[in-house]
Amino acid sequence: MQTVPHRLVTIIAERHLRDKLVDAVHRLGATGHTLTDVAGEGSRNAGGGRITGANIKLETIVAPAVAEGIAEHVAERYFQHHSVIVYVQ
Amino acid sequence: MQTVPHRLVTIIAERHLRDKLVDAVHRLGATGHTLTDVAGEGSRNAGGGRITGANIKLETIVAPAVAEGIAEHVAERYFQHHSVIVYVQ
Amino acid sequence: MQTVPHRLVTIIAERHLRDKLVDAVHRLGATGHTLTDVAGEGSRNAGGGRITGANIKLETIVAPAVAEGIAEHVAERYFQHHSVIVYVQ
Amino acid sequence: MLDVLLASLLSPVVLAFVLGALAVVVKSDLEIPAPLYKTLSIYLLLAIGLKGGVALSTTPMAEVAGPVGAAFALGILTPILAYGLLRRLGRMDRTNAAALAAHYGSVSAVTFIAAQSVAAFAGTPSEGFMPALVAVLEVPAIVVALLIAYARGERAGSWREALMEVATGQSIILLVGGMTIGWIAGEEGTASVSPFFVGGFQGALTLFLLDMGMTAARRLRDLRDVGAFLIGFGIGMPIINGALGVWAGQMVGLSVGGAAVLGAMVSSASFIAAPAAIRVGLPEANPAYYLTAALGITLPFNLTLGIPLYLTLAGWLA
Amino acid sequence: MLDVLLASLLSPVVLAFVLGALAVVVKSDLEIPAPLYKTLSIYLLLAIGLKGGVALSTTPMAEVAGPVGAAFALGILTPILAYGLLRRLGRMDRTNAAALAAHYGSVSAVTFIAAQSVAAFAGTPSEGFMPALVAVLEVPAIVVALLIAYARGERAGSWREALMEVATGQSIILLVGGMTIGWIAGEEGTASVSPFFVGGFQGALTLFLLDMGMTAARRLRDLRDVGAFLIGFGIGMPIINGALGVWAGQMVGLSVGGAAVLGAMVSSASFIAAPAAIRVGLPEANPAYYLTAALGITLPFNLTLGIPLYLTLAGWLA
Amino acid sequence: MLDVLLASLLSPVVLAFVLGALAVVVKSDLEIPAPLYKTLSIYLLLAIGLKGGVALSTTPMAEVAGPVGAAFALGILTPILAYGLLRRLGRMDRTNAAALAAHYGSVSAVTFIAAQSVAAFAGTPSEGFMPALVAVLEVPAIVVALLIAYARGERAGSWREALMEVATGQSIILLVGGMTIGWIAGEEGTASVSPFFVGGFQGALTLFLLDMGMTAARRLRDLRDVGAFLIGFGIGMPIINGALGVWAGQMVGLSVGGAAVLGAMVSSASFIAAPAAIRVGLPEANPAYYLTAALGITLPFNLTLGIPLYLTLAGWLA
Ligand SMILES: Nc1ncnc2c1ncn2[C@@H]1O[C@H](COP(=O)(O)O)[C@@H](O)[C@H]1O
Ligand SMILES: Nc1ncnc2c1ncn2[C@@H]1O[C@H](COP(=O)(O)O)[C@@H](O)[C@H]1O
Ligand SMILES: Nc1ncnc2c1ncn2[C@@H]1O[C@H](COP(=O)(O)O)[C@@H](O)[C@H]1O
Ligand code: NA
Ligand code: NA
Ligand code: NA
Repeated sequence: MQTVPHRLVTIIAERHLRDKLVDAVHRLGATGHTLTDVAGEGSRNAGGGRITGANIKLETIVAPAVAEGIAEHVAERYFQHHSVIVYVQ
Repeated sequence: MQTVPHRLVTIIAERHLRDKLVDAVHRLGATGHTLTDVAGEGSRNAGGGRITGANIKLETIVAPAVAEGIAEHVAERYFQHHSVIVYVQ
Repeated sequence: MQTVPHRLVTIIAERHLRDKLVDAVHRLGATGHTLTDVAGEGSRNAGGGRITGANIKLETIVAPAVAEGIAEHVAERYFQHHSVIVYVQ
Repeated sequence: MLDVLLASLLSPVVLAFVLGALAVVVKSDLEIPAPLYKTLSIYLLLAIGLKGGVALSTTPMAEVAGPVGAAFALGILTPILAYGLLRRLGRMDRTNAAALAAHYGSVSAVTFIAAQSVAAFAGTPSEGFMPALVAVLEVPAIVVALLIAYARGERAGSWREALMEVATGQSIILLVGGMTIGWIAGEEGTASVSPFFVGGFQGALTLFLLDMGMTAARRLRDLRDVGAFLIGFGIGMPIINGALGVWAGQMVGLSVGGAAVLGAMVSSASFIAAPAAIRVGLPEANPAYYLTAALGITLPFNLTLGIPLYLTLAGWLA
Repeated sequence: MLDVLLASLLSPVVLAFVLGALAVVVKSDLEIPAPLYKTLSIYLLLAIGLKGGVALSTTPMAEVAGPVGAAFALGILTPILAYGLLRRLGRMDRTNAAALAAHYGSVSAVTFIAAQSVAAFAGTPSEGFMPALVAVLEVPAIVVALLIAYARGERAGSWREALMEVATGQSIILLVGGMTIGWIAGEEGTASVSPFFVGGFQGALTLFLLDMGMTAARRLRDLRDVGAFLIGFGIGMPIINGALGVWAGQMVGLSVGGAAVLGAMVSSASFIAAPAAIRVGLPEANPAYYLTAALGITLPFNLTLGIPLYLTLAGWLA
Repeated sequence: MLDVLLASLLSPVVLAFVLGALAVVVKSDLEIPAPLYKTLSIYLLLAIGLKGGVALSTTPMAEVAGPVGAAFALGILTPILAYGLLRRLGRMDRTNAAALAAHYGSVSAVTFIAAQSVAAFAGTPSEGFMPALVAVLEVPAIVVALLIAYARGERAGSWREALMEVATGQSIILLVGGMTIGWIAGEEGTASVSPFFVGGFQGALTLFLLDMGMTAARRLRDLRDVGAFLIGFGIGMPIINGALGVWAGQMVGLSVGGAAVLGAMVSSASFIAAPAAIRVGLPEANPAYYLTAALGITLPFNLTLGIPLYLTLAGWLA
């Protein structure tokens, strides 16, 4: 896992996007992922807090190219209307 | 979010500091934050575990200058007497 | 905490390894750690999900040398048969 | 009126709601763990489903047909009415008007349960099969609202997904599932589980309303974001819908309690099924509007003044 | 047969299991929070422990000795039997064969509880001290399976740790602990807690089985990974073990209900104690095999067809 | 003495506490999910509040005035006493002495509940309005201790915030809130929720004490950090305060059970309200001292030997 260079991609999103995002990252080349229940506030705050199930944090360690792809996909598909952020480390 | 350079500031603290810290990071320029329930041990262990509500992890993605400010504020205000750590990535 | 260079070591593992891993990182030089309950999928998926208690994320901020030691220990001791990943930032 | 109002306001469930709101106002560190909130909503939905199913198993279909028809009709009518008001009077854009219409056309299970227990508390219990009406009332309004929205140009969300979301949402699964179990197992089959699902019900509801009070009070803080009109809508719409519901209930021969509870159901704004569906079907709609209106305005109004009002109305019409 | 089958299939607990499975099949957003799952398993284990302990406190040891002996013997025999079948017929490698043997030799508390309540539901309640047999049946099989595995070459895991894991696992602690408390406090001493632990039991079980249904259905998706033989094993092994259990139950003088419940216990595959021990003792074994077989195949089979089958068998042999 | 001791030690709640401690000692993987712990504490506080409120609604104020006065006086006296002992005999620094004084002057709801149920279990039930005394006893000691600390030089924390923390803390909100609800709704108003809050109470308490046993045992590991004096203090202080409480209880005309329960309350060390307030008001105090003493020493002592002792004392004085 440590040998080749890898990137950690972190996505924080409304809970109801969870399964879609998990499918997407695997489709885009991830071999695994880790999910954490989180709460948060942002510029949109589309999430209704616990009523709509707070947020989830999706982390996946992938090759740089894959990271690119995931970040782009999330940005295109979700930034406009959904409470989502993504960052690559 | 990805365009300008940003820093990820992570604060781990006793639960009862949560609201104060959230207010502080927003006052110091954060536009959002993410909270996670965590447990932990450190040099002080001021937390009484579940009795006093374990710890919280507060993550915020901010401009480098803001990150500086937050780290300093936390260090000054809380390091001496509270169970808190902060790191910037 | 910010003064000397430090590394953030993150270990994600099956829950039943938690205490062993916590002991190990402290034995190898960590002065503290933070635990988070997570769920996930990987190449092995040895975890039986909630039945066997999902996964835990163990984070510890340590000196570079210590980080090395922890990563090696985990790789040697657990990679072959357990659901574990480790990465250093 | 007054005695009903008191009977309602002084019932433990409503007092718990007030206590929760107070806890937020005084910035208490009281926190209802999220898993407890989820557990209580699963329990309450399953419990009313079971009760409803047992009742259905002993009720002649003829008796249920009328109320079911009325609920269905109201589920079609009220979202159209709401949409019209929001567009004409509120000058609200189509997307947000449709989103709000979905919420106010659908039903809030909590309000239903509270109404049911207040009605019983006030000595006019409602029919046992009422939970069936919740299931009937929940879906149509959301479909209608989405139809209205999608009939008007491009949409960011997915229409099909949104319907799946409602149809397979936890409230439908637990309500309909619970009803089926109760209907199959019947009175004696469910006897062994009734200490848990019947005996514990009012107490669990008290805890749940404590949490709802906290959520509502937090939402109240967003009031400034939603504007005066939406505040008026959040109080006026339930009164109109509630009156419609009570009247319809009388028409189809429900008891005083039954008509009042139907009124409360119709007046209530969904904040579980509808938001879930709207996030998927109309993600461009602003949740600050529908969540604040449904949780911050209409829910508190119904729990405190609305339910007694519908009970009184039902009494007069009877 | 049929009436027992119906009595079982139409009991709320089994229907809840089916509902949970359906929720997964239709991709519902229904989710049982993990802490609720943990809470229910703690509650159920402690509750059956308490009940068993109270029963033991009023049962002459002589009456219990036979069943305990039978359970112990079956705990030694069945893992050997399972290992043989898996090696000979299934051509499975030693490690995974031993791992599966541990699971099928040990017991699933849920299956026991469901069998107990179905037996009562069918009018043939089982002996009060049955929970003691769960504790007796849980450990030996795991020890035997580990012995078999460790007798054959190097192992990645730790044998001692694995035994500690079983001995101090939450199911043993809560079962034996609960029994001790029940035994010490006795009938009247536990009277004050029985509304909670006895009254609420069947309802809590219903919620728990709703969750188990979801887990089982999710596991079913992995069926392709495990192959046809394991599927057959997951159904055939419980039938064999169940028959053994019923027969042994009769031999040692258990009632019809008691023999059937013992059959269900022996037939069941552990998915709490055994997996925990095997992850420690045989980490190289593939969990996809034992978890899918135990949760995805044997648990659903037992809850739907198995338990009625053992009840019928017990009826015939009686 | 002995029979009371047995009655206490053999009650399910105390046995559950011991079981929890044992689970930690044998390193069991048993874990009480944190949300369950929170849920149980919310439930228990609200439940005793409700019970107390209902009792108050039917008790002449005159009868309550004496005990309330006594509790208040003891809430002022005991922290001063504790501070003195810690400074003089223990040579402890001001900050930590004040922090401990706050904890030992305030009250532990769990100890109160356990004492109440042991007293009932021993055939000498306490007065129904006792929960009111918990609320009265909780706050003053913390205020007094903070006064002492702030009277002596600069402080890192905030005095006002600390008071807000106590006044709006979850224990006060739920206790006082529950009492108000119970007092308003009265006997019949709360009848519908009593299966949940009264029927389930002892069982929920059993689960809670299982968890407290685990927490206490984990704390015990820190004993070496706190030194011999604090261990002595953790046992001696409750005995002194307990005796004071029993004696005062007798003076103001409480029943044997009531005086014993008041003794247990006064003897107990707070580990919810006080730590929360002290973290805010005296962050420089070392939690290892007050948490270990309150949870690791005084709680186990009171639950096992203390409560029977106070019951016996009350018996003698009567
Ligand atoms: N600047 C930020 N730092 C950390 N987390 C953030 C930030 N902005 C947004 N988030 C997280 O992303 C979620 C969605 O953000 P938004 O779409 O801006 O509402 C929020 O609920 C937070 O959990
Ligand atoms: N070296 C570390 N690595 C990771 N987390 C830490 C570390 N030190 C402290 N923490 C976290 O920060 C909290 C407060 O630390 P402390 O103030 O040292 O007690 C602990 O409870 C841990 O959750
Ligand atoms: N590529 C990855 N990115 C993020 N988390 C991962 C990844 N691979 C594995 N994990 C996490 O590590 C755990 C064990 O992985 P594995 O040993 O591959 O089953 C999984 O359950 C995930 O939580
Ligand atoms: Na409505
Ligand atoms: Na078995
Ligand atoms: Na005290």
